[in-house]
Amino acid sequence: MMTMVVAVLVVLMLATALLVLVTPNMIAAVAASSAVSLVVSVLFVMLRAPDVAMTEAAVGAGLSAMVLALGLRRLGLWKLDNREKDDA
Amino acid sequence: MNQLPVEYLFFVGAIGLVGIGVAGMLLCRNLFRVLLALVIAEAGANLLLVLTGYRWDAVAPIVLPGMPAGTTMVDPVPQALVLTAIVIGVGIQAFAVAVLIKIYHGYGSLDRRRLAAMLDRDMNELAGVGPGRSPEAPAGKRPFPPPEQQEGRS
Amino acid sequence: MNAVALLVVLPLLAAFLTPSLGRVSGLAAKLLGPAVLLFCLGLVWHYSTGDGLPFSIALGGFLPPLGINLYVDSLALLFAGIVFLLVLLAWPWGDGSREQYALLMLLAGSSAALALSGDLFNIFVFYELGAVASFGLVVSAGTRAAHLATFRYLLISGLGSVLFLLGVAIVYINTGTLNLAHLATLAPQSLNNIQGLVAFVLILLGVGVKAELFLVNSWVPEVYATAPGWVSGLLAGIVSKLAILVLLRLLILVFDFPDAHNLLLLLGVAGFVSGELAAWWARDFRRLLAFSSIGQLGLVFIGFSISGQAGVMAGLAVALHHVLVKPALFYLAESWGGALGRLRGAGGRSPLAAAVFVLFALSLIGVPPLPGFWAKMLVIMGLAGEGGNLQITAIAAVLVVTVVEAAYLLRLVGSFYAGDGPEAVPSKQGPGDISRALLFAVGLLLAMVFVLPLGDWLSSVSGEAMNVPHYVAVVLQRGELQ
Amino acid sequence: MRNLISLLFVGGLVFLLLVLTLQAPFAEGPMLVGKGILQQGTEETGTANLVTSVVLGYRGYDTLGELSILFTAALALGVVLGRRRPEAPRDLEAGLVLRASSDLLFPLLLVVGLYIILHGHLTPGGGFQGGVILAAAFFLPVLARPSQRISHAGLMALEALAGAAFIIIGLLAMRHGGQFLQPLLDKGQLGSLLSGGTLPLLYIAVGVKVGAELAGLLVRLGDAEADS
Repeated sequence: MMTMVVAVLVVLMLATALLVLVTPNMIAAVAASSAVSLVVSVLFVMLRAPDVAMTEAAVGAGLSAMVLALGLRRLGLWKLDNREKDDA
Repeated sequence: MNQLPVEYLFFVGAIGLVGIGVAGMLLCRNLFRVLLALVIAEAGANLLLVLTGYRWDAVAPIVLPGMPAGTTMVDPVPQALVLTAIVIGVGIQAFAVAVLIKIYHGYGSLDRRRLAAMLDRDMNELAGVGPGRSPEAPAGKRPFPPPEQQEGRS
Repeated sequence: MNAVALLVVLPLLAAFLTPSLGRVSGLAAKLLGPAVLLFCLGLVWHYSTGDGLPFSIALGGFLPPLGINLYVDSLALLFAGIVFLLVLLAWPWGDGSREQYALLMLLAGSSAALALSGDLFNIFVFYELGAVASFGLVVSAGTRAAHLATFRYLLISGLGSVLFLLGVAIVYINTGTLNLAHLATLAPQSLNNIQGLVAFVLILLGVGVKAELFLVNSWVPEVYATAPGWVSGLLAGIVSKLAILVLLRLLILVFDFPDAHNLLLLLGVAGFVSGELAAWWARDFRRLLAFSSIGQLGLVFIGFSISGQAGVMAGLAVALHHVLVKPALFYLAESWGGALGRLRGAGGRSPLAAAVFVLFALSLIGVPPLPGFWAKMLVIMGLAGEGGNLQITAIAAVLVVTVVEAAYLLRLVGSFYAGDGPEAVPSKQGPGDISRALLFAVGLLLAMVFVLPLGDWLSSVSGEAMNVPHYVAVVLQRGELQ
Repeated sequence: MRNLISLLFVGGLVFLLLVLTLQAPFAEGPMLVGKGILQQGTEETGTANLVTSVVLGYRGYDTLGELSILFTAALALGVVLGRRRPEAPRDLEAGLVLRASSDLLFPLLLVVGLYIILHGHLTPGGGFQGGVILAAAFFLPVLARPSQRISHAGLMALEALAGAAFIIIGLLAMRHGGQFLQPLLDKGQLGSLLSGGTLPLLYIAVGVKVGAELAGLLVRLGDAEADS
């Protein structure tokens, strides 16, 4: 049972991480990176590290996403249909 | 006690994150995405660090009232290290975003290769030397012919 | 003894207070830093002349290996002293903003912490602190090129810190401790295997970013070409040297395996050869200095790859020589930082600066009476003493590349005295830069005169640093945890 | 070519790490230091949460370094974005819903943040986690009412004060020949709010500093947006 849950979480996490690298939309990439942090914090709970899980959720999923989103707005990439020309 | 696959899974997850992150840092062309990749790689390294202190038969390292003495707990040290590493990471990340904003203002692009070429040009301009390895601005005499021809710009 | 923590804590406290203090009184913000630095220098002097070295203090009263300890020996004090001195010299040359003063104090505090630290993860924390402080200083040039160079430096440094953390994880999972002395007792059993080697490579790449190690040094020319000259001087003088000190400690205490030494030799030779060849091709003064710096640090790694005390001594000699030479050259670059062609005839326009440059160039090449010669000599003698095939090849590479080094430096020196240049533009030195460069030149000459006592002293310092059983005994004095 | 080398590097790294860590003694590592701390931690520091005893006690010096890094990052960010510009025209106020909910959330977040900081030595959480929540509490009104601004100078002063307080608590311990950051005061009853000696005080300093710091970072990044 535990194995199944962990397997699903790990696959989800790795897939989301890949999504960060390949999605053409920057907002989606930031959201995905925040989702990665969220899954990681769930894994921290399973590893019996509640302190770390709280920090990862607050800092990694919340604050860091906020910082990145503010950056995106300033960079003018805050558009849902933005296909970046710069990325290969 | 057949718990082997679970421990593999945690490791695969952590190392996979590091791998994806590092690959992204080396391969992505958009600098903002490179920054995201760095964040992912850091998360992977943190996960690996927490894994080093894990025990199956243990509880979280917090003494609760009524807990029998001698209860095994997981190692608190790596957890403390990771707390530190996470906060360090977000500080550097905020600074990086600010620099990225300035770069975009200055160069109007976030493409890594284009930026590298422009940085090269800027440095040459700053130093007052011509673009590329041109033969007409050498220091003293050069015994060898220039190894590469001038790039597109005159 | 416990006051040794002040060397780290006071600069940090001053840095915290400086920005707010600057709002109240600009003068107080300007004077707080030098006062603290002078106090710290006095403290370093007090400890290095007193007896009782080496000693160790347990921060928070938590005995190592549970807590973090500071290890104080002549080597640590030497590097801490260099840090405070160089920051003090750099103090008047900034743009006078309170942010910059605070960043300088943070750089000083973090570097002193690195020199004294006895804990692997603590090294990581203060290494990152030094990195962020140096980002702030480089970016203060304010140009778009400086921003981009900083970002690229940040990325490499971030990659390095991920690798470092991975290395720490491998060390911890195998030994269960982070204290260097405790690791020194465990390493022969737990880390003398493939795991230890991989951990070493990861940590080497992590720390190597700042030590301008081959493979992770692509930031060096960009940053040195775009940062203000005095910041480049600080980076070359302090940041890279502290990274080297950290590597030296790890090499002596934890990763003392033949494979690690051979790897260091290979990377060192690659750094030396690539750095000096790139310097040959460089067409402007700053990037020439940057590449030459990569080459010199490669030579330091070659020195450290020699086993035993000879290696430590050789590496330290090259590193200390580099501290004397490179910051001064970067000060000169403040007004000479353009194309090399513009320096034609500089010998006529600012004879003093040209003379100082000639002195430094000769020492870098290794012309006999100058200290640079002895440093290079120690490296080559050490390599010859090892006598393996790899070492002989390295000697050949060092000698051949030294010819290249001599060629490009002498070519430049020659152009200084080759009549008036085509464009008789700036290249006139400001009094501040030249006086600081002169200070280093005097230091270099003094080192030349007192080379014998210096050699003895260096030998005793490196002997002390090499003494692993003593280190372990000093740190874990109350018996080891089981 | 460069891509190929990068891929090889990443592949090699992942392979090596996988092989090594799968051999490593997972879940039964030697834990020499960890066991020592688990045995002595509660006695030596008086905190029920052993992670806190490591963060502020055994490795309190690391925490000082970490606070300095946040401080440095904020300073360097200030250098990059420049001093704040005089009042630039801002967007209109946000909608009623956002404003009302921010009014509602502000005290709530404040209380939760403080609670988490104050109980850091007893339950999961502490200065960092609580500090982030405090930062969110202070940043929320800025989002809801862009015309109101938080003063950078005030945040900076608060932060400097908190950082200095951390160091000064550490230095006070040295007065009587103790070591830097040695815990003072009575350790108290394990598990009660007033236990752990000076550690909760240190955590309050950490919380305030982290909160002020991160709020400052967010406000600065948000400000930068206004004058683009």
